[in-house]
Amino acid sequence: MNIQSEQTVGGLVVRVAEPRIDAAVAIRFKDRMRELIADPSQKVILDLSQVGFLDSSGLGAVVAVMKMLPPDRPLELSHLTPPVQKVFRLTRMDRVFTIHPDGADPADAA
Amino acid sequence: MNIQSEQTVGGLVVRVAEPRIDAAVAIRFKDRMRELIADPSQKVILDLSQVGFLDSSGLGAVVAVMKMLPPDRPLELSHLTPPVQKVFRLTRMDRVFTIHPDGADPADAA
Amino acid sequence: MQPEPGDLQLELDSSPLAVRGALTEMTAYLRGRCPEEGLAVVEIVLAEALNNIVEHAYVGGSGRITLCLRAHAGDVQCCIADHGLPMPGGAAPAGRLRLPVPGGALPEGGFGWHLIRSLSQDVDYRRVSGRNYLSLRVQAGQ
Amino acid sequence: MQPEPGDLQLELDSSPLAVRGALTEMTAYLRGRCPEEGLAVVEIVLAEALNNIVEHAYVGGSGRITLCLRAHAGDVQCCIADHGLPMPGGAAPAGRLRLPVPGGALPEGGFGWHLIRSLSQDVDYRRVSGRNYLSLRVQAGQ
Ligand SMILES: Nc1ncnc2c1ncn2[C@@H]1O[C@H](COP(=O)(O)OP(=O)(O)O)[C@@H](O)[C@H]1O
Ligand SMILES: Nc1ncnc2c1ncn2[C@@H]1O[C@H](COP(=O)(O)OP(=O)(O)O)[C@@H](O)[C@H]1O
Repeated sequence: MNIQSEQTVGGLVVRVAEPRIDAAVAIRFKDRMRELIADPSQKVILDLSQVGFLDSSGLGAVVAVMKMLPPDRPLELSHLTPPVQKVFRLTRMDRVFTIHPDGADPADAA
Repeated sequence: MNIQSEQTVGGLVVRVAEPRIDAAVAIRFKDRMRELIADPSQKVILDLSQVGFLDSSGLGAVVAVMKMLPPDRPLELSHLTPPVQKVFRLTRMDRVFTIHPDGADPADAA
Repeated sequence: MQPEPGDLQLELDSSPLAVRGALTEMTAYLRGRCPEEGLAVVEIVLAEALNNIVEHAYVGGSGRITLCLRAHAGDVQCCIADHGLPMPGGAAPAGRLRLPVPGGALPEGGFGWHLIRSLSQDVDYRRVSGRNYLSLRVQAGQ
Repeated sequence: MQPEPGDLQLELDSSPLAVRGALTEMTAYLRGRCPEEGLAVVEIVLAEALNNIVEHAYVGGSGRITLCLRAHAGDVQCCIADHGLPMPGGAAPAGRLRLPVPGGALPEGGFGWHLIRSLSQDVDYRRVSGRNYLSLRVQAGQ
């Protein structure tokens, strides 16, 4: 069942990339949709694998993003490159965020 | 600012596809993130543009999806093809869902 | 309806995928014989009738379904036979819509026969020597 | 620090994008002269010092910044000059980290001078005839 979803300003847009929603796929459709819309208070994982440089303004922005989220919606970080890791460590912000160790893919865990 | 996001079982994965998060982009980064994570109780828009056929099982599944969502998280439908439109109309389910008229892109509206 | 040359005759298993397949063949058969819009109407009516047989007549088991189709002067005459359970009460359901009540739970099923009744004419159901025969007509020509 | 042949000398506008550009040039200049890890340290230190000038010394206006750099025996000596506002209290900030208190709001700023102090040595700030001079050394060689 091919279903794509995209977070937009207007909401979560879920596109059913299938020609039919019929008896043959109804259950799978429901299951996939349940996953996609599950837990509105779910966590946000910020993947920084492509960010090689982060300064104090960038760090402040990441902190600001955490503060935008309600308390039951944690912001977690993954794939920090060494220079970015250093900034988090020196500012002790590595204690404030859950930072996923390299290799582990946080999106795999429910 | 190139930021991609993907809804996964483990959470909303947001990938910053930029080499730097620095003073030059910090504000834009925060603004884009605010959009991406905005309103955990936001609506879900089901884009059915590619679905040319929906039977009563499919219709029942769409109703079931609506019932999975909490009351403050509406399920809206967009881009219904004529055969799908007909099934919604005949079963009066067009009165139960907000159905976006053709041409209007619900994702554009905040 | 006695088979005639030019009719479409199909035999299928009672599975959702077999129903899909039959609908695809039916669509190919009717294409050119009636307009696209009418074709979509036939498809939804047959989908509902066939899926009901899979889900209800052959519930908990499986069996064969036969489908015959004749396009004539804008009408599509359909007949479907199976040897599953009979219709409840010995008659085809009226297909009355349970309208959503404010604050009440929305129905997730029970749309099928409403769609069949809304989109077809001359619905006739018979149970003859342990088999179900359903025939109906779709005005697919307009 | 008197300019010598082989030094990098840059003049830039007080804008975040000009800072980016200067950091890119600086990185190109130092590549080969010190290891990648040291280079990353110089980049963050200079980013903080330069962005502070843009944000604080030239707040509400704009001006020129000059940057000179010398790599020698694993050390990178940097000096930066501007003619914006002086440092508060006439001295370079101590860069003490406001540690997050449980339940308290997290700081979104105030990290810059902590990073500069953590990553550099011999920080010297002077205000001379309306200009700011900052010099510091980064041990980029290890
Ligand atoms: N082919 C059939 N054989 C036996 N029972 C049927 C058949 N079709 C429909 N029914 C009965 O009629 C009811 C209404 O059918 P329908 O309107 O299609 O709704 P649904 O299948 O979603 O329950 C079914 O729940 C079932 O009990
Ligand atoms: N170049 C400068 N000129 C004037 N004031 C400065 C300069 N650099 C820093 N400051 C002052 O020192 C404070 C601390 O700086 P810093 O640690 O970089 O944090 P931030 O810039 O995020 O506030 C600034 O808020 C500002 O008041």
